[in-house]
Amino acid sequence: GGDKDVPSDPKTETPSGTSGEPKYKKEIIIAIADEFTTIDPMETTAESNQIVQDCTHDLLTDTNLLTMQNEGELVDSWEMIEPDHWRFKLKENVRFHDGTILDVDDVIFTFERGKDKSTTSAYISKIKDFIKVDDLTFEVKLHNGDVDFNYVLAANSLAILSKEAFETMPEEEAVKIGTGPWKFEEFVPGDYVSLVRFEECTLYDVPNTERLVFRMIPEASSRMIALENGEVDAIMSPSPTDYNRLSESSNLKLITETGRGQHFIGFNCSNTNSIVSNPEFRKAIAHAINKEEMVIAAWDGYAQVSTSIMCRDMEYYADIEGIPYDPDKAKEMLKELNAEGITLNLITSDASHRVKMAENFQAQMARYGITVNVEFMQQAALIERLQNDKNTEVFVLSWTPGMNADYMYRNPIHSQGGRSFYANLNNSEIDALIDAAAAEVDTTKRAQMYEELQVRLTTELVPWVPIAQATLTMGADKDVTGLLLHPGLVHQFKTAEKIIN
Amino acid sequence: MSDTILEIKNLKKYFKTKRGMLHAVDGINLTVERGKTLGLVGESGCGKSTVGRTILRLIEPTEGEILFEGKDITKLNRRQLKLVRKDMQLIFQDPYSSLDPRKTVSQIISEPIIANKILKSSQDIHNRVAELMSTVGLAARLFNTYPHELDGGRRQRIGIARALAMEPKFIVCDEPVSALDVSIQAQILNLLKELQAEFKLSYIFITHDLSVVNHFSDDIAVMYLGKIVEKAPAEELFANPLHPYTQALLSAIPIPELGVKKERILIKGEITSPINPPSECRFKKRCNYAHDKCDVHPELVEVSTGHFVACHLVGKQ
Amino acid sequence: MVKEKYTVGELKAFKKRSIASEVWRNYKKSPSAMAGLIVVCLLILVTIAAQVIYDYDTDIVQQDIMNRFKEPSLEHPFGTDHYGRDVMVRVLYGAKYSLSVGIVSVAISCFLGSSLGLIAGYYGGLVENIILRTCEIFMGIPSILLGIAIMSAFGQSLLVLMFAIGLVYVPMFARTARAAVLPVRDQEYIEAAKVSGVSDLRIIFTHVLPNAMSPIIVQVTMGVANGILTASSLSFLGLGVPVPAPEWGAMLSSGREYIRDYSYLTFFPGLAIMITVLAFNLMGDGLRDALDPKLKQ
Amino acid sequence: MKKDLVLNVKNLVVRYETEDGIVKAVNGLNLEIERGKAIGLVGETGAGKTTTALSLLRLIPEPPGVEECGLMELDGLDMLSLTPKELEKVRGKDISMIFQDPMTALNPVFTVGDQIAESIHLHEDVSYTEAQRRAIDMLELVGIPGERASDYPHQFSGGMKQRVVIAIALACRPKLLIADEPTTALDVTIQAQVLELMKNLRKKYQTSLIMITHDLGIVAEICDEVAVMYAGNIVEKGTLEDVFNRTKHPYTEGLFNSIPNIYDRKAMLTPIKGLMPDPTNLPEGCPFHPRCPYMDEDCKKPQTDRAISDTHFVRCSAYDRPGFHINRKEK
Amino acid sequence: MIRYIIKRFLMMIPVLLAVSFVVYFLMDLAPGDIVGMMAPPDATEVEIEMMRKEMGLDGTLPERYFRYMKNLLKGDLGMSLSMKRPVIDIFFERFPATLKLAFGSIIVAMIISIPLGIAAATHHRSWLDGASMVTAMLGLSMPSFWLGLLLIILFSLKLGWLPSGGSDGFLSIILPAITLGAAQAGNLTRITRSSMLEVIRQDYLRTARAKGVSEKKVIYKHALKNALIPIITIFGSTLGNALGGAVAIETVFSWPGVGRLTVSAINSRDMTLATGCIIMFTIFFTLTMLLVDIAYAYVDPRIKAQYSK
Ligand SMILES: Nc1ncnc2c1ncn2[C@@H]1O[C@H](COP(=O)(O)OP(=O)(O)OP(=O)(O)O)[C@@H](O)[C@H]1O
Ligand SMILES: Nc1ncnc2c1ncn2[C@@H]1O[C@H](COP(=O)(O)OP(=O)(O)OP(=O)(O)O)[C@@H](O)[C@H]1O
Ligand SMILES: [Mg+2]
Ligand SMILES: [Mg+2]
Repeated sequence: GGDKDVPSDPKTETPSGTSGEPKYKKEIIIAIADEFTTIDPMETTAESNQIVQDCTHDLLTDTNLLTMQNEGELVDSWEMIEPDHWRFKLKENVRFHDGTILDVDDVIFTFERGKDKSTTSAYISKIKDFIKVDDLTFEVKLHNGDVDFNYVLAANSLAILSKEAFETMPEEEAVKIGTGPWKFEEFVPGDYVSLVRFEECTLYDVPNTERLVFRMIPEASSRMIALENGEVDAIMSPSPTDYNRLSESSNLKLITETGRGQHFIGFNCSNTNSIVSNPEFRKAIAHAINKEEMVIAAWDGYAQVSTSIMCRDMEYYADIEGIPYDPDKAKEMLKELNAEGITLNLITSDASHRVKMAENFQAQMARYGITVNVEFMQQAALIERLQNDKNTEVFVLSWTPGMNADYMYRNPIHSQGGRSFYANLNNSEIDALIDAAAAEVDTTKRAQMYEELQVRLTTELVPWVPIAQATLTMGADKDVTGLLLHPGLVHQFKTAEKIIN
Repeated sequence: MSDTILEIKNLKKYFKTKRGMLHAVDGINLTVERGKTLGLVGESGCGKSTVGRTILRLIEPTEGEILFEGKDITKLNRRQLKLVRKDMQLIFQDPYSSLDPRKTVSQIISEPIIANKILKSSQDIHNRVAELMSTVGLAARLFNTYPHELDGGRRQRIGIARALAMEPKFIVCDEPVSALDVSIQAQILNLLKELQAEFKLSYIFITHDLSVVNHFSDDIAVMYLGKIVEKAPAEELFANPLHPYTQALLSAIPIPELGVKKERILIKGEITSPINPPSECRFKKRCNYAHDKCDVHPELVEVSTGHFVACHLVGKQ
Repeated sequence: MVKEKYTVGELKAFKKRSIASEVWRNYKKSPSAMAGLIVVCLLILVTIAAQVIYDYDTDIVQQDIMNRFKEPSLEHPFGTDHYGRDVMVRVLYGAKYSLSVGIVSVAISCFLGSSLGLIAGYYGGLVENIILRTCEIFMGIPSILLGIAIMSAFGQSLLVLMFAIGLVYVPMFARTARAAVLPVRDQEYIEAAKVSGVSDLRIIFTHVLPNAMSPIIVQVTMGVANGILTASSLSFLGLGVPVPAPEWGAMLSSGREYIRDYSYLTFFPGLAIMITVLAFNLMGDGLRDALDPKLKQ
Repeated sequence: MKKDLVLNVKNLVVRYETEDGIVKAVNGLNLEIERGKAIGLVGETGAGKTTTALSLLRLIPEPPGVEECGLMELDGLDMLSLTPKELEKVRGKDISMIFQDPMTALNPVFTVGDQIAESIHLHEDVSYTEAQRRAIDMLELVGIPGERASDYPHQFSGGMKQRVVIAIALACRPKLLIADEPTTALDVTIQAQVLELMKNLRKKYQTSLIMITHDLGIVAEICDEVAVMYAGNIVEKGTLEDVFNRTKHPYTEGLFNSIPNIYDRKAMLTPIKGLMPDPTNLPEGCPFHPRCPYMDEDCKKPQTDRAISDTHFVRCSAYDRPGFHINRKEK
Repeated sequence: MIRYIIKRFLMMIPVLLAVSFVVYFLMDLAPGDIVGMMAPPDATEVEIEMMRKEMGLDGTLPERYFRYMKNLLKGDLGMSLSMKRPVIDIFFERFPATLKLAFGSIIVAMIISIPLGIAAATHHRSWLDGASMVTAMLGLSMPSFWLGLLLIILFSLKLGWLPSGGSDGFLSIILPAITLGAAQAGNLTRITRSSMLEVIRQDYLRTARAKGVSEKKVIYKHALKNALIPIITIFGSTLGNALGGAVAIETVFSWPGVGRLTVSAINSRDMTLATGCIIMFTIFFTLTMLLVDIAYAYVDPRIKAQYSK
């Protein structure tokens, strides 16, 4: 043991002093940007909560971030008997933090609890019948066929809770009980939430780290300074200005992953009072935008320029060419449309990258003689405006779909798809195509359908001009491992650890 | 044949305070003869200024009548009041706070003329101001100065000029000289006397300085805690003070002459609070002659012609 | 006593020395106050000049991504920002926002607040009570939070910002004005005016207001300083003048992410705010001293 | 015969150097006070009475005040050579002062007992409890019940406050007491009480007294000597008899003529014409000459004191003129 | 005195109701609501209505406000819409941090300002006076968040002496307290100076000097106690400002205080939390003012006499 390098901080000493074996830092602190508010998975869908909940609670199925495949987490195997009839088998001997063993009753309890919860009711209402086959096997019958039902179970709010815990403890204690490798320890609001390892964990290896702390530091620069000062071991979303510092530093590293969020400039296609309802105009704008420049302006270059409105890492993504940047063409088209010197009104939220996209869009459009009035508002206000204001013309927004392809289109594009229908495309052909693709069992046919959707939406109808998929980033100490970024934002830190030598 | 310009009947003014009703003026009767001066003396806080202010209806009386040339001004409405006020004016004690520091001498003097639209053209107004300034002995060069550049005597002259601007018949002088030095005080007293003779003015002259009031007034009323305790022609009062308080007051005046050894009557304590005063004689607590009878407040009675006293002791004689 | 007779011509020959010139004479004596005044004048000049010289669309908003993050140099004395825009040009142009927010908001709060304060102070009684209680309620809410709530309620724009800050400081003005009126109300010259037949309204405007003015004037200059600071705080929290307007607080806020490597992005707008606020504060202090001896007389 | 002087001041000059000019408040004033005597210092506003008093305590605020003095001896002690520490020992012990306005002369946040005791504790070698006990004695001496020692000034009326101030001033039995218009702010009846008290206490303590006032009546009542001040100098000084009955200076005459005579209400007042001179711009020579009815060219020359008798002097060059006398009759 | 305190407490009730009214309505005016933010993207209208009801947001504004008021009068601030926990709990979890910061900043402010103000007043018009005033002005004129950023760069980045944020340990409070204290110090210095100048002119100091009290004692015993009176008033509003004004600083220094909580509650349209926090702020502000008044009576017997009547 080179004890000299290691400060005699009790936190860094491992309990067993066996030489030869690697020593692990006892405690890992991760700085998060947003506030953690509750450990109850059914309470919120806020990202910061779900990250912590992912450590303590498990889902029936989950995305394997190494393979990007949907796999069973608590479920050992499943079988689609019919698109509306599925059978699942739970893993054996999965132990909850309170010592009880997972069985189908816990699943029933969890679903029952989630029935009236706004975060979960949408999923649970898909289920017509829940059949307990034995202690570890259950079947579900659905109202409508869903070939991707396994993805539904990966919703973080559907983390399985312990029925016994709810029977023996008060609710606020019982929700802390999960099957994850980490046990909830302490929550100091506004400051930190700490977890300790679950020594009897059967589902995963017992972590080498003893304590995992999520500290809330809202300012990116403060997070970075804290990392550099060694106050924390890893930080979420460092500021793009620090990317270089992180990747070039001798003891820090930058962890990146292309996010599944599609950032785009959207149009209100139904606003017939405005030129934006004309697809030709939208196409012209698509030609006019220099996406590379916008990526620099908004993400300091750390984003992948999108050519299709569909997100890259999704199933059925086809690498289409899209509409290329062509200022001359754009000028020509705009001239034809008599659109020089017009004014557009753009709304977006006050999130930093959106502000920057909007500002850059404004600057770029000025080169074509188009004045863009930008209005920023808080997210809540933006959503309300997008839903209710018929006069909306242009907006900057992003869409982060779940893993399956239907997610990509149904909500924002399908006229009956839900509340995110801000582009108001109202195209029945597209609607039909989305429906057909979702119900198609044949994967090649399905792939074709999704490609057609991509092409038509990206190059013909252009409800959005896709700009980029931002890079998800983390900063961390070089020696910290097990930090997995999730394109869909529920990052996984189950195996975070740091070897010290 | 007496020509009364102002008559006050049973005037009362109570102020509501946190600690109770403050009987500032508690049922007084006074008359002022035309062209004469009524002196009103008393210690600080006994209600002299309150009497003066109520007469001009700067504060509303609680009770009582104020007859000015026969008209009860307590019953007048705003417009009528404005008319009457042209005949009544007020000169204040403090030549500092009674002049607006933001206004020049001419602006101050011309204010009543403009407010009452007595004169219209600025030429006329200036002429009138010039006339008033010379009347009160203010040098022409002060026309455009600000009061804070002037000494107390001149300021008091400005206040007098302002009061004269509306050619009043009657002026309440609320301690017009007590803030001034003796030599200046004498100048102002002389000026007021001259003006009285020239314009046939009637005064109520409020003061706490007995030698001044003696010099200046025809009749003197002595006030104590909201009540008149003695009232008589000046000479009579000084020659023959009857109320124990008046006697004490007179004996307390330091005389700037040697060899006039006089018996000083020292009264105990200080003027008591006028809040919810008991119904006994207001002076009882400090009076050297107090006895059982004094539990009831005595009425003001005429003991000889024009000499009124409110004291059980005197009433008996 | 000899009485001279004066003619009007004679009287007019004596020139009036105005209070303002007196105040100015006192004001001039303080070097710090003069420094404040000069800076404020310069700021106003710069603001006007910047509006004339620079074009909003091309000089202020247009981006030049290739030229981002240029350190301060001769060409760009304050450097360029993350869009390659010249920081100095933006700071100069942005003076307009800070000044106008400061001035307009103070105009709003001064007008509303002083009127309320005057009425409360002059009439007293129930009116005063109601006004004071209302002020108390608004003063109980931390001003920045009230500002945020108003901004959220009415949306983010320059106008709302001015209005929000103006509203937030109304109670302060009301109290200042009332406090200034109280001693004036009891002055004998008010009574003298009443006896002279001057109407209430006229008394308020010709006697009460001019004499209660000094603290209000001081409050106004300090209020401008406060308003600018509050506006920049709100902008910093993302609730002020929306980008791309080069409002200093907003510039600070957007430069904050680059503070490590490009601290000049936050340094210059911050400095600009500081200098402006300092200048107004110095002016306020100078005015206070210059106006004070007059009142003490 | 050498006089037993408790105070001897020669050529006292005090200026206030203000922005509006140099205020010549006191201009070469000489003052001698014999032990046990009470002298009245009379003069109008701005004559420099308070300034003189303060400079005797060496308490002129600097800036703006500038004090120059040829000689200042308090009971033989050279006040000019004392260090600030030594001065603190003298103030309140050997010389003390009562200020004009009792309403503001007491510290509102300390009890009156403490304020009296502080003085005793500072100057006498006693414990604080002892000092407080003696403070209570002092209070009773000035006619205030001892149990009110723990009250605060605002709980007292004006007259009582002035008694407290007197108690503070006399607490250490000073050799010289300066009373700066102690009764101006009080009502006549209260004034009479306070004057009576001062008279008695002075007798009891044998303290010398400088009574500053503008009321000649008060002087007549409690002083042995009078000094009349005008524009920063003493223009006439003498015993009561000297000044009241054998008045010499035109200004003193003017003062007497301005006072309404309580026994003769018909008598016309003859005020001094004009105003006090501007202290930043005093006239040449006799400062009174612009207002003086007897003025001639010589009055514009520097003036010197002129002895009329052993006890009486006047500062007026008119007496150079043969047969000059003022209008006021000697009594 | 007790009666006075009780009276003040009773007077708080209408004030708080009015504050709740103002804030609640302002929040309602704000476009967007929390349901829109929290609902999953594929939620249907029915589900959204369900969420509304679940959160107690159904019904018209007056209905909702009335419901809210009824609970408020019972002393119940309701549940946070976004955190699903009682507002009062959330507030008090965060409040100590804010209080710590506020007091820290006031201590910083007092340590700087009172000696500085006294020095300036006793050396009126000298260079010391000028220098103190310019220092005070600088403190007042610097945007506090900017000062905070500069301090972070210097002390935690360049020198590495102090943590850049967080709230554990004594070290972490130093920078935020200095930042927040600077502006207050500026204000307090000015108040101390002017109040001291006012007192120094008073007659009773002359009386004290004439008694032979040493100059130092005159200033620190006789003058200071009187000068403290206006300083104490300002102390109240300073604490109030510190409570509210810390918002930006809490952000800069990641300080887990209520200011930040309130701002995020407003931004996320969590009406109950925002209103609740502001009400609590107001209560604390009013309580501070009450404490100040009591302290007032303690230093100024005149005021005490007024209260006891
Ligand atoms: N507006 C008012 N409200 C309440 N009390 C008042 C008011 N005006 C006067 N008083 C009280 O009425 C009493 C009489 O006051 P007033 O001013 O008439 O006395 P005064 O004899 O003129 O005294 P001074 O000689 O001090 O001028 C005093 O106790 C005073 O405190
Ligand atoms: N601190 C000061 N600064 C400037 N001038 C002063 C100061 N104190 C007194 N003076 C001026 O000095 C002159 C003498 O003042 P002093 O107070 O001695 O007069 P006084 O005879 O006591 O008058 P009063 O009867 O009004 O008390 C006056 O002109 C006064 O304005
Ligand atoms: Mg009066
Ligand atoms: Mg004096």
